[in-house]
Amino acid sequence: MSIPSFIPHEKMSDETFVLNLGPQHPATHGVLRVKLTMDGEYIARAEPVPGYIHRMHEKMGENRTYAQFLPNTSRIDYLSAMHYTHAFVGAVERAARITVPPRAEYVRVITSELNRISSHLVWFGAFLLDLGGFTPLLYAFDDREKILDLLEGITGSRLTYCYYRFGGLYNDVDADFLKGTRDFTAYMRPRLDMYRALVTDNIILRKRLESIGPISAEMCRKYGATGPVIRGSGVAYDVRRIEPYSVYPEFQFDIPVYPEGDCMARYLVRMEEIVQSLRIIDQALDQLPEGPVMAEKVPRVIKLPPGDYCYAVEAARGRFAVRIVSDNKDIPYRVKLRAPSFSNLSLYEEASQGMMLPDALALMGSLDLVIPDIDR
Amino acid sequence: MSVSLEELIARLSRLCPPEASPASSEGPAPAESPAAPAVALAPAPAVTNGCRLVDYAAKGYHLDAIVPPDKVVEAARLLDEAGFGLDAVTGVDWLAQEQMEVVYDYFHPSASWRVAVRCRLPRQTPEVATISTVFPGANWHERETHDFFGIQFVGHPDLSPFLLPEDADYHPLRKDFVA
Amino acid sequence: MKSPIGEVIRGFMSLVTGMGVTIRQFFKPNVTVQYPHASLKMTGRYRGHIELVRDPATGLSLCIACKSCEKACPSDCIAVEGVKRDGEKRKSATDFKVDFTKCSLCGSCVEVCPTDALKFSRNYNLAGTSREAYYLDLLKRLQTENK
Amino acid sequence: MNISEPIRLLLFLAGIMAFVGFNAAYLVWVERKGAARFQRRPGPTEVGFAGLLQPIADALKLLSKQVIVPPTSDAILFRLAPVLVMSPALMCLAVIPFGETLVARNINIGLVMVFAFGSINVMAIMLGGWASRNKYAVISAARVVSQDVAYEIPMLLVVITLLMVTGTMDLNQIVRQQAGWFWHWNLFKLTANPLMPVTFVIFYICMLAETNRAPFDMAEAESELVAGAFTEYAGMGFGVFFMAEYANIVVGCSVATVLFLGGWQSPIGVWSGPWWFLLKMYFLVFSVIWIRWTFPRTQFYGLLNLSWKILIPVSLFTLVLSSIMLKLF
Repeated sequence: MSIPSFIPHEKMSDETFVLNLGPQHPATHGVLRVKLTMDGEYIARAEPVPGYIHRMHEKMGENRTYAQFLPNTSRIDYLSAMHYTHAFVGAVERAARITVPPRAEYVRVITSELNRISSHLVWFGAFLLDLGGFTPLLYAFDDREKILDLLEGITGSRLTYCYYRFGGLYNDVDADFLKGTRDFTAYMRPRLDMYRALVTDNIILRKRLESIGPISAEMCRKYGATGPVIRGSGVAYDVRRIEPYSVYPEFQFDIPVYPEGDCMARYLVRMEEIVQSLRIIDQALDQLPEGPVMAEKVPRVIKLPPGDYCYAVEAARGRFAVRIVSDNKDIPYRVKLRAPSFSNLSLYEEASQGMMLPDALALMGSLDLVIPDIDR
Repeated sequence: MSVSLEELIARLSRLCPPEASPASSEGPAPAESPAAPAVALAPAPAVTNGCRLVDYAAKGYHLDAIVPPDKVVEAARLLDEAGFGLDAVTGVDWLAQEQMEVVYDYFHPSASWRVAVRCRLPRQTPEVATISTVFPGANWHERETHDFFGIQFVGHPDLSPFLLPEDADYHPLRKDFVA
Repeated sequence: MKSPIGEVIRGFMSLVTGMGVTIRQFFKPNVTVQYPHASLKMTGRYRGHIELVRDPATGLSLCIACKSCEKACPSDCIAVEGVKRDGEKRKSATDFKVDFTKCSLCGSCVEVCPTDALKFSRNYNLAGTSREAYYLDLLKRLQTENK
Repeated sequence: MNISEPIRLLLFLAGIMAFVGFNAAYLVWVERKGAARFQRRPGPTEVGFAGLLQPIADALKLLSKQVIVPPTSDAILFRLAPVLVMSPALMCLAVIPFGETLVARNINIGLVMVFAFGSINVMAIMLGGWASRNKYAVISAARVVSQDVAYEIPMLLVVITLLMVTGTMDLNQIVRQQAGWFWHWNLFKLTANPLMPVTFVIFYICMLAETNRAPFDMAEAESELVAGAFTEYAGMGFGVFFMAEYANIVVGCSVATVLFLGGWQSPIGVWSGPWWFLLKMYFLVFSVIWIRWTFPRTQFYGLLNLSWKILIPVSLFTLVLSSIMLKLF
């Protein structure tokens, strides 16, 4: 007879108490509040209460021109700023029918994938921190720092890059960046082996993550959870494949899928995605064409034809979609930002029921939440 | 995909019988008219119910179904059976036309199909049935939409302010909202 | 393979492997830089707050007070005033103020500038005790730089 | 020596207090420096040479802070807990033989005394958590008690195994038995019990669990319970808990050194003395730090299952094996 890791709802006692996890709590990575109804250390109900850093980006979008809204997009999910800018820029390009020169598209892919790796590295460190392991965070930040240095070298910024422009890029990449990126992909692969020895194969971590927090593919679909969450549930849903954008069809890469649906599956998906991103970067560097990085005919003031336009990208946390409704003015009529963390967190209440507190926090960590992304 | 696309279009079309003019200019390819002069106060195309294929490369989704408000749940159930997942629920405030639009975005986890289901509500009494009975994930999206637009989702378990402060009684994404 | 004793031994070995990884790192050099004592080289494209470019010929600003930057700024933090002086073809700036408290360092102003009169400064270690310290008067900064 | 016994005892007690205080303060420094090295940072460098004055600066800061007693808490127990948490470490060290004659009070049941007092610090943490009347602290208090109960059993079973080998509870006697080269240590007495290294590993794991060190730091578990039982403590109240953690590590490592690693005996047969004791003990302390900065935290039920399903059966097995060996040879 061992102590159960899980108590079904029917077997809970009536003597519950309410525990406020957050808005300031080390495990919520920001200002997310989760109202927990607990039976001892088992969770009877977990009710996330977001909105503590709601900034109303969507209203800001209705008050400024397309170009002026561009910096906002990097600030929604600050860990994968490139992808968010890509989605907004893509939506405007789609509506205005701007063709982006190939070199710009390749550079977009390289920088997006670098950003994905850096985002996954932050998640890796922060997730281990949730599980009580400190040192991997520092190793991951060491690696991430190399990416940030590379991206700072071309964009001028370390986090909120705002590098893409309607029709191309802010500026061209230089030789230092290309060489640095090559060095980085060569450097990163042995580091992943080290992470495997230190973390992935570790018996404590495996015991903590395996068969903990199962999320079924059906649940992902009903809640709209995407990204590594749905891929950890056995569904090969990746926007880069299913709704190809930019020049992703040009590259060979696998979509890591693990059918178990537990925290370990989501962990392994992300670690494998780092490898695949490195693969894409290598291919893109090999194939990088010469040429301009800005489309020639981009109007100074962008006015989109009336109608609504969607553009979705695979951000580090899942599907990020922008829906622009235009009324033929130079400012959007409506900007809808579909944030992956929002949908990913929405299944938390159902998924965490009956779990123990540490496991529920492991589940929350495995969803890879960025709170500004939920609150927008 | 458990249902073929033609089947899906046929079923969705049954939910939204085209009203007055089925062969309106908006019908076949609404995206092909970027040069439409925007002189009218109401910039959006005139709304006619119906389910139509749109050009993905131009719009970013494949199927656009405009349904009457009472058919929203039915459409959700239909897409659920076809294996779609809920992407997002949001609103658009058409102030000039005195209407509120609710947009339901769906994605398919294994096929490259994006469906937008939308319905128009009168702006004075924006009420529509909740689809959180079909997609539990709609719960949060509808709460957010209620926050921002004041659209009432009938049957929704909890429409208290979500992203806005808990005592908020305003709806900031309405076009007549002044901070 | 799945015998419980084997599992315990394998688990124990995975712990020993992990400790081997960290002890190897223990004897490697530091990767951090002790900031106040040493600092990293700034990258060429670093986006600090904006600064007026000095015209090497005249020592004055290149700004023609066209207000493009003012219009492009998403945060509404630039205020430019200019006059057309006698004998000059173009306007020149008499007042160029940046409210750095609102600036989000997006760089739109530098991009739209038709005369390339704006540049990013390398100033990253900003600290101040009052809000007013960040209402920057760029023309005045240019003059002090000239001296 | 010609010093009378009471004065000698007082001197030793003062020495032990100084030793504990010094260790508690400087092990924090060692931990921070060690953690920094594992993470390839320099660690504290600013206060004094290589940050050596950092613990003093920290202590001054903590002392200058207000000791906040939450209004809803049980004020007496709340204040009592930090006092209680420190005392067992001092009591235990009184019987630990640092050298052949360097022991405050050599009693013939020293081992019993160590384990009797060793569990009190857990009670203190429980009291602190309970008296705080904070939900996180109460969860932590409940965790501490069940963790302690679970790990006390395999630890004592292992010690009984060892007692069968030594035949005495006199700690100095146990050390004397391990004289000579290092294969005379109890750790390597394979003729008495071939599973002796396993018993040491079990003892070590239990010691980690009893001192609430990572990967068994269920009581503090900062990413789950904020700071667990210490959540409501401010200023030196927290500081004492913090120091007690290190004092208890010193005690645990000392006991392990005495029982398994030959105490003050030299591993090469000559030059025995207290320096060997300190060397071995600090190596164990370092390994504790090393483990903390390598592994993630275990699950709470995983921790209990480890004890009840692996450690207790294995230690029972070693106990039986030991008694069979004793009977046969």
